[in-house]
Amino acid sequence: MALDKNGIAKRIAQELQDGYYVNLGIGIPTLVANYIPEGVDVILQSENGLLGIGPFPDKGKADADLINAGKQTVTAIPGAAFFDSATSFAMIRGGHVDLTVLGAFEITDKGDISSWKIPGKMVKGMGGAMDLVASAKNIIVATTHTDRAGNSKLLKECTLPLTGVQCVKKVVTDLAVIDITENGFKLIERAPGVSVEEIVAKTEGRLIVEGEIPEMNI
Amino acid sequence: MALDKNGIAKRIAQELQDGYYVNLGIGIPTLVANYIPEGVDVILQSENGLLGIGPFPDKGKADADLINAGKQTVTAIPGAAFFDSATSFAMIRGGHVDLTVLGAFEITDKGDISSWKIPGKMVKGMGGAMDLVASAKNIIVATTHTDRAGNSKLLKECTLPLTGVQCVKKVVTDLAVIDITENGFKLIERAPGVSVEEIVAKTEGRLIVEGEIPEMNI
Amino acid sequence: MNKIVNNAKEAIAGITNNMTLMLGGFGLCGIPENSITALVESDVTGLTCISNNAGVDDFGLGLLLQKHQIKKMISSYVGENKEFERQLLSGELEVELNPQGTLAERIRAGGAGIPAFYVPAGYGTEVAEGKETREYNGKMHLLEHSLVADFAIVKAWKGDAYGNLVYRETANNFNNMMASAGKITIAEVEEIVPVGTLNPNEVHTPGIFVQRVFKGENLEKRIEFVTEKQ
Amino acid sequence: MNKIVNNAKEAIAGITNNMTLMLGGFGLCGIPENSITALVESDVTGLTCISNNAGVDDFGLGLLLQKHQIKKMISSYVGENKEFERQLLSGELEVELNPQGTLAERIRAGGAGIPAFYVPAGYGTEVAEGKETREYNGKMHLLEHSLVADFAIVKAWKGDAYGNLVYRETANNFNNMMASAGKITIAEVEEIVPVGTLNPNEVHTPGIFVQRVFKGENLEKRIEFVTEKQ
Repeated sequence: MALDKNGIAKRIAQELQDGYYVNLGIGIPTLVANYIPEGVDVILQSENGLLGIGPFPDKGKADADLINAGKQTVTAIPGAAFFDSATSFAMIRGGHVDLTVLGAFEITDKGDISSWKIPGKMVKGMGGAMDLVASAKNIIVATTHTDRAGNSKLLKECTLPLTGVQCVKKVVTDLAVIDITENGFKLIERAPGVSVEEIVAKTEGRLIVEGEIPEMNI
Repeated sequence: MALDKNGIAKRIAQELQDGYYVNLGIGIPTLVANYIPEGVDVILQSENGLLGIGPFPDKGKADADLINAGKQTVTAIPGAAFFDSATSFAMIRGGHVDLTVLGAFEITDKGDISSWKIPGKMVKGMGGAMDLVASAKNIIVATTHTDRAGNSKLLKECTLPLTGVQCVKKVVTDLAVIDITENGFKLIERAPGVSVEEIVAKTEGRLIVEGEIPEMNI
Repeated sequence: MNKIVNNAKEAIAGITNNMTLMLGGFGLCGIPENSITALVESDVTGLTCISNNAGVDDFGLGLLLQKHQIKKMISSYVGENKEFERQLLSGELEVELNPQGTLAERIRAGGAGIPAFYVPAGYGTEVAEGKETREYNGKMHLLEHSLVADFAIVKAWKGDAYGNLVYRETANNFNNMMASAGKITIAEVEEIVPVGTLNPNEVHTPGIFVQRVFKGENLEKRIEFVTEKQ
Repeated sequence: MNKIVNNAKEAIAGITNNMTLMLGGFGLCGIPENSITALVESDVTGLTCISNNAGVDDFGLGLLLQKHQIKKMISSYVGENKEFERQLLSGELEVELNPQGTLAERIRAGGAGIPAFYVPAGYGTEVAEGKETREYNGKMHLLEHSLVADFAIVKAWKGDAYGNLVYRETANNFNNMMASAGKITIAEVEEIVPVGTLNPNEVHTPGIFVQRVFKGENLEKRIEFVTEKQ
């Protein structure tokens, strides 16, 4: 059965390693924070100037000066630090963030990503997404495998304006965990009860399937 | 009579305007701080990371963490700020410092300056001098008019390695106040009792002398 | 040295039509509220505004958009604003979108006297159109240019008469860099403190970058998305 | 997350011959004393040291020079050191002198992922030799490149187990930028404080830049020129 948003987040959380500094994008990526494995100590970076995002504030305790990159009120953990946007992107551009998780409209088998603009329809801007994908050492995309109309989001070429080229390393969808290799997408795991055939059918880009594909353990 | 170091500093202090941020180099320029005119409020910048240099500390109060760019122990005025070297040179390079006063080995009638290296003899390095001369809005050089051997330091061309080109705006020496114009040095004032003839004789670069040259009022 | 002025109206004196302004803030967090209100009341028009975001329809820069005072925006994210989207799609408003880190660095560079620098963000995308590219460390980079403004308007938590500023939490964001990149920088602060009371080790923006300081009155500090524990 | 190690010897583990190091400090102010002693004791050699200054003959980097552990210095001012001058004039030591602001910015750029940038400092001088030039705003600029190091060794006042650092007065200088530009950054601190005690608004170097923290023991904090009121 296809995973829901929380299932995708839970699987991505397994990629976290102790000591990681992690930037979580808006949407499904934000949910990853709810599933950080026991014993794994990670610090969350928010590109608007916070290292050490804490949980949402208690009722009535929201602070207008303390928000995340999605403009939601948050808290700061003990040991947090605040800084300006130039310093924040020095962290990102300088490769100091260990893992970036973000959403996407489309991903290609070369690791290209489209995530910020639907011409004539949505003109919100790229925010920090282009900086993140251009500089992160390790980028995981969290997305549904297909769009609402059932079209694959894992393509040969992006049809929408690009956010970055050849940067995504791994995709976790509601159906599968897929690595991006020199030879295209490579199926690593499938969602519980989802068949390899379904994944193949719903992946438009080149997809390598080698040997037995295990189910995710979530 | 030729001015001594303090005289030169005193004359330069007359160039300070209320509200100026000023960077004073090592040597004679440092002495300028002792002659800031009454009612003129200036803030001194030190390129090692201090805005608001105060007087030398009281006896026994020297603090190893609080030095100026000449590595002398200083104090910080109320309202001072400390910062790192990148921020310090952002102030300098970004044109936020109103006036820079520094010493020189040689100056040309085009505003070129040599101040940091005597080949085969002195290899201390340029420190912040090249950054300062390349970016200051207003640079005054404090120097003796001639070297110890009596050779002019106000030249057509520098003989020593350059610190910067076409940057010096004014020179205050033990003999004269000289502006640097498109047509070369221009004599503005002479030290009390010093003749125009002496200044002309001791200036190798092009020197414009127009009309009556007043004595400095110090 | 006293940089304190009485109010927002005095602070924005000299801002005239067709000038370029920088305005601090991320979303509605850390925006100079009183200054924006004064700009709305001033009827100044034809502005180029450099600001990470464009406010919401009825708050922040949205107020200037509604009165058509802005000719061009240089931003990274302009969602959450229907009037903005309408003016953009109709061609009334010119918009230059920058990757957020590139925008932040262009502003820092403007304040720091660095006219241009290379970054990897945007290579291979429409952001790269018309830009010089160069390979460094096996990766393609774009040459980006600095930004400066006629006036930078920032919001700080505390400020003194010398212009020293301290920000609170994530309300720093673009304010610190912008303070350095205005020919004239205006700081709207929540509290004016006597000179000498800010710890010099803890000043975020040294006063050399700031020309005018005033106390913001009746700050709303609106929250865009109040999110609390369930 | 605990980045605290026991002492300087543990902190410098992994520094091997011919590596590039950054060492914080301006003159003798804000230098990592224990770390330098540990390097002297380690007998590591062939080092390239990026440091604004080179210490004095018997303190700071002068100690590494005396033992000929340094192959090359990248600095802005190296006066006050006779052994340095001797090695330089004899050709034993390679020296690259940078304008101080350019050096500071090259280090910041290294930490911030900016491979190259333009500055006016040094145009028309021997510093410009072999460098690309370009005119911006009617003024010639040089293209300068970023610096990174295998290890950056900085000195801070307070630090915590997450690597957050606070500097004191002018002992910040090059330390803050260098902390961001080391593949591994070691912070020698005067005081280790419990996580959560540093005010997050007042952290100078956020912990993400720092990999190891240790408490410097018996710091001499030597003053180069004690100057007092007459």
